[in-house]
Amino acid sequence: MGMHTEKRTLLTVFTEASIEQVLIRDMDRLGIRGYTISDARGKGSRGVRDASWDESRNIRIEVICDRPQAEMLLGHLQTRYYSNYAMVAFFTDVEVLRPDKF
Amino acid sequence: MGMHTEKRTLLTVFTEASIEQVLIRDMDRLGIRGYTISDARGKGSRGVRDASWDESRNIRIEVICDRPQAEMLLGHLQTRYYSNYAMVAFFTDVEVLRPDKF
Amino acid sequence: MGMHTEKRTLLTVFTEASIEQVLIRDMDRLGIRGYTISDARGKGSRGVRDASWDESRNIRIEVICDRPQAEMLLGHLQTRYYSNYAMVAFFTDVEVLRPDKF
Amino acid sequence: MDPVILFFLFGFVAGLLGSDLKLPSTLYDSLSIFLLLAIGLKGGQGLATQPLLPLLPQIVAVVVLGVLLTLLAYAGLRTLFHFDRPNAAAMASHYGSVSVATFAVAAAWLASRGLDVEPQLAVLLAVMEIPAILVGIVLARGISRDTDWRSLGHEAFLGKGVTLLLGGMAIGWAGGPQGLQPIRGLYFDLFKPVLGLFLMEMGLIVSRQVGELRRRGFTLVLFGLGMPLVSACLGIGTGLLLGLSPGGVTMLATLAASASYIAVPAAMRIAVPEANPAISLAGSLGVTFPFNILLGIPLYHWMASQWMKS
Amino acid sequence: MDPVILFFLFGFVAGLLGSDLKLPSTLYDSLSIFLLLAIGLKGGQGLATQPLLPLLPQIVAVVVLGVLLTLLAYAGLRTLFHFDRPNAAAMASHYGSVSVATFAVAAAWLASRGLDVEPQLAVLLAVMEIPAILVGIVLARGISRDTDWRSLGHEAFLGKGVTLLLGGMAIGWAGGPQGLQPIRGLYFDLFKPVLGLFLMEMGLIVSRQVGELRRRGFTLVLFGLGMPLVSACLGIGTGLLLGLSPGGVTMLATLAASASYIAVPAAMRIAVPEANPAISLAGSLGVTFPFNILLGIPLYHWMASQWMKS
Amino acid sequence: MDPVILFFLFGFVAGLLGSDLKLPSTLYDSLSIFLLLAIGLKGGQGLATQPLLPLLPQIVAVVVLGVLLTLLAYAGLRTLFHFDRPNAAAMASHYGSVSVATFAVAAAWLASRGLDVEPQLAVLLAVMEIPAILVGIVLARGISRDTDWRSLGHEAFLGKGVTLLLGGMAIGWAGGPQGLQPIRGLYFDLFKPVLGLFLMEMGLIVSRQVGELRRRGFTLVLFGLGMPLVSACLGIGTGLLLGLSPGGVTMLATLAASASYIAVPAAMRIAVPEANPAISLAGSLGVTFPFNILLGIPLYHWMASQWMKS
Ligand SMILES: Nc1ncnc2c1ncn2[C@@H]1O[C@H](COP(=O)(O)O)[C@@H](O)[C@H]1O
Ligand SMILES: Nc1ncnc2c1ncn2[C@@H]1O[C@H](COP(=O)(O)O)[C@@H](O)[C@H]1O
Ligand SMILES: Nc1ncnc2c1ncn2[C@@H]1O[C@H](COP(=O)(O)O)[C@@H](O)[C@H]1O
Ligand code: NA
Ligand code: NA
Ligand code: NA
Repeated sequence: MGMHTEKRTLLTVFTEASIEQVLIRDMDRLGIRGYTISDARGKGSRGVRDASWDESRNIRIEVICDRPQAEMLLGHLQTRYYSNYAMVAFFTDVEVLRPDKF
Repeated sequence: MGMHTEKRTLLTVFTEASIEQVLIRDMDRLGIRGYTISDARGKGSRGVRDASWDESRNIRIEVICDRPQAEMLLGHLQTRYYSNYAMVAFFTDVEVLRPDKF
Repeated sequence: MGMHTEKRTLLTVFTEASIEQVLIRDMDRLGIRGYTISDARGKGSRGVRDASWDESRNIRIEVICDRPQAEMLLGHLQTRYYSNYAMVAFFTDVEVLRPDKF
Repeated sequence: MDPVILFFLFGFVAGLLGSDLKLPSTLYDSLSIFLLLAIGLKGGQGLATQPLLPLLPQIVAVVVLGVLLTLLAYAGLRTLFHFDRPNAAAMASHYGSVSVATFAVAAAWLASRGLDVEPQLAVLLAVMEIPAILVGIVLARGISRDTDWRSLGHEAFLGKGVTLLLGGMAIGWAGGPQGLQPIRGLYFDLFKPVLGLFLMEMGLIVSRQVGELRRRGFTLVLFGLGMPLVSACLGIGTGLLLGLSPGGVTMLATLAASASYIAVPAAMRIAVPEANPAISLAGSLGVTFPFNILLGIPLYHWMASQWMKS
Repeated sequence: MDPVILFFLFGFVAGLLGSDLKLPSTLYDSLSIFLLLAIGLKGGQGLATQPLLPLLPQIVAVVVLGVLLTLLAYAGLRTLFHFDRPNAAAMASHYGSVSVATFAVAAAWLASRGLDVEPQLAVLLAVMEIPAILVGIVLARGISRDTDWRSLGHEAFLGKGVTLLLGGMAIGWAGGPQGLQPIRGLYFDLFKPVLGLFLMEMGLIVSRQVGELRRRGFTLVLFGLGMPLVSACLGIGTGLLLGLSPGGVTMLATLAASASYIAVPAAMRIAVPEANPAISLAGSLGVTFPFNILLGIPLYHWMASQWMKS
Repeated sequence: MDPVILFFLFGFVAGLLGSDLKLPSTLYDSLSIFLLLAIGLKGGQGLATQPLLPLLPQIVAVVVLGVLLTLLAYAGLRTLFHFDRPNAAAMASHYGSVSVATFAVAAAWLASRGLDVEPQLAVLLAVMEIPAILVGIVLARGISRDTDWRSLGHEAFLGKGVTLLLGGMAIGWAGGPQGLQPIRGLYFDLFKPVLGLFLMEMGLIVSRQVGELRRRGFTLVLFGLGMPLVSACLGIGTGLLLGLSPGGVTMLATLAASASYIAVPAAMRIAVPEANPAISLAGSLGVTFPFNILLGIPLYHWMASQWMKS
């Protein structure tokens, strides 16, 4: 039968490093309880971002939460940032062990 | 019809960088054949970990294996590390091409 | 009812940093419109790659696209690189908001 | 030619040829921390030997100068170059602010010619980073309710650059020439070779602007060459008004003519998201920075001398 | 005031004001590698000019001192401050061990006053890093079966800090003052300015401890100030017993009074997971480190002189 | 023993003992950028004082030498050591090319003995990096259609190492000894201590090759010791033919004897994927590099002197 797990949604965002602090403040304000950030580079519709200097650095943000909260956060990103920043976001279904944390 | 792939489980762990070596030794001992580690920062129930110095660095560990092994590894992490370290873990379903590797 | 999203495939590749430029050129040639790359280290059938110097650095490449394109790219990697390079790849199902981008 | 300029040219050519050469981004960050600290220390140790009060009117004067330059650039971009409002505001903000690397090259240029510069120019450098940012934001969006002034103020006053300049100055001032003796070996004696390494990376970065320049070429080149000339004149005027030495006037002209490429882009990206950062950077980095360090500084010095004679 | 202390204060104030200033973590690592190597080289070149045998009793003495300090701190934390067992053990381990940055500041302070320090103090620094870690673990968990002694021994003896100190010493000893001549320019002449940069980052890190301090304030401040005073006395006693010079006694007192914030936290995080690392760091970094470099060192020197006179 | 060699030995021993010591990879990158630039600058400033034309035959000679060494190594590996084609080609490519770290150690060794080296040796160092790569690829796969010559040429001519050497040389040549005066303090005076730090990391890297060596031991050790001896003889011959000074001949012998461990591995990994990179690195890093810096250089110098006398 296996371990008891529960489903949650993982929201992953690839975007510009220049707005890291702004997005952290947004997440805090929106009641997001946890997130993980790491450095990245890449290419998309806004061209190559090769992390060769501050202006072209990307980050990856990952947030595990329930589906409604994930949609709320993504909705916020969509209205505020999608049109002006290099940004890509997607949902993945994941299983967590301690559902009360997320 | 597409490529022939098989299902496996991806176990992702966000935790403190200070126990990287310990966890690697554990995985080796438990017969985990492969893993990938990268650097991260974040926030969770144990507060902000912004990677500004050694004590506040996070890592992400990813292990692809079959479900029983993933549950065994997560079980081990849960009993040994969950209560004393900043740690979050989750499963994702993935498809691999060379199932004998995992 | 929730947000309107569409299904896409996320192809994740763990491989040697030494072929980053080569793979980028391949992806450009194969018509991949976007990708994200980050640094990693790890262990697999080709031994420990601990990023202690250039020769032992890994990268993670992530590409979101439709399933046929993901299979095409993975097929290319398989024929060209699987036998000679440290490389692991897998598919994950993800949901995206702006399907025309991928 | 000064070796630090040769480093810049080398980086630029290597970049154009598509070399793999690339400074680790951490090294670039470290070098810029070093240069900012060293400039601050040098300025601060100078200030230690003179009264601070006369500084006040000079600070007010360069704040006014910074505001003026930003407004002027904005007006020019809107009327002569037909930029839209956000892009004009963002670009104007770059040109109203200053470039630390340009300051460093000018300092090296003047020093190698034995021309003294008043120590407070380092203070004025730090001060001039700020007003253009605030003016640029107001130009872009008026004074609206949802501007996050707190975080902008933070960005402007507590950004890495301003902090290091002011901190270095405080240390230099508290220590004085005597107290800094044991640390001269790094912060003063190695300033120039470190600047060379830094400019090598600047050359690489500038070379990456060439693509963007080719796309919008004429406009950017015209503005990127014309604006610093206008600014330098205003800078010389201000310098004469403040009674600075020839070195000081040249330095103030250079500051006025220089365009930011670190603090302002970061602030504008957040405050004026509709502006395309590639445009302002292509102008400030791709045209104005190389122009200033290769031709501008000697030119401004010559202009300053002419005016001071007459 | 020594400029390196000014760097520390600058970093601390910048941190408190919430500046964006931040050294790249790689730069911080690189600076600490440099300082450890330089301290080792300096000590080693000194040892090259004297017999090594008399070192043995000194090493034994400081091992005993380290064990004693750890036990003392543990007893105090348990009885006077009512810490639970793991937190008392972890904290005690920090205070029984030593801080390399404090050693470096003391070395600079003594050097600028023309006070010589026996070269073997660098050996004693390396030696004193270790016993407190092992004692701390035993205090936390008794001698149990599942302690991973191998990896702890590894952590203690082959950690980065001890390796670099001992390696530097070996190089310095093998090369001797003559052989090191061609590398003095970096490792000796630039020691102080590099230490300044390092202390700037230390100031930033210390400023981040203030939140934790406010939460547990009184206890931590009391222990963080009281313990070093006690330790310094024992250090002075040991120094006199070993017949060290005034500089040497001051240095040993400073070592005893200093608390680890690199090697010990890393080892304790693994060996005593139940202990909250925020508490020990707030004490050792937030209280004891600034106290030692600002007031402690001159105080210990004064105490040592008084005792040596009598 | 030269302190830079002591740094190497220290890193090697620390690695063997399994110490946690590890230079941040960015620091390693930064040090290697510095060393390449400094070597280039030094060579370039020397070239500034002499005509450039006589360089041409020397360049041709070392290209021929590089091609010859690669073919020789390939033939030996195929016939005597029964390597398969891709591994023989990749390995031969390493030994036909050169090692910058070995060059730097030889430069320090010769300088400390007051032996002058012709400045163009730095040019020859840059030139010799390249032909072996191209020959190695042709050996591995013949001249096939799907070789991506463009990207290989790019890798060979515009790789980081060659760019920095040539760039440094251009700056040094344009500036001349006079012009470089203000930047000597970093690039010349601190060359040796920085080289020490770099060699410490090299020691750590070499220690990691020991496992591989144990696995394939005898073959690799034999080839890794034998090949440089053969190469050194050819290098000495070429040096005498070109009429170089004793220092120059020793240096050319050292270059010939040295094996690449940066540029070539990167190029071979892409161009000859079937070759196992662990094998070539164990040979070039695990055997030849330590042999050359510990024993080879003095030996080649002695051989050169003997030949020059006769
Ligand atoms: N199809 C894709 N797959 C993976 N990452 C992508 C993709 N498209 C864009 N990205 C990442 O998202 C960033 C912003 O994308 P864009 O807004 O399209 O320029 C890029 O710099 C990439 O890092
Ligand atoms: N909801 C979340 N989503 C993504 N990452 C998280 C989340 N919660 C915690 N983390 C990561 O896991 C680390 C440890 O979490 P915690 O044990 O809750 O402090 C944090 O520092 C984050 O990097
Ligand atoms: N089972 C696994 N789970 C996660 N990552 C893996 C796994 N196996 C291999 N890897 C990663 O893929 C790289 C290449 O694998 P390999 O080709 O098996 O040596 C390794 O260095 C790891 O970073
Ligand atoms: Na300006
Ligand atoms: Na202590
Ligand atoms: Na060779």
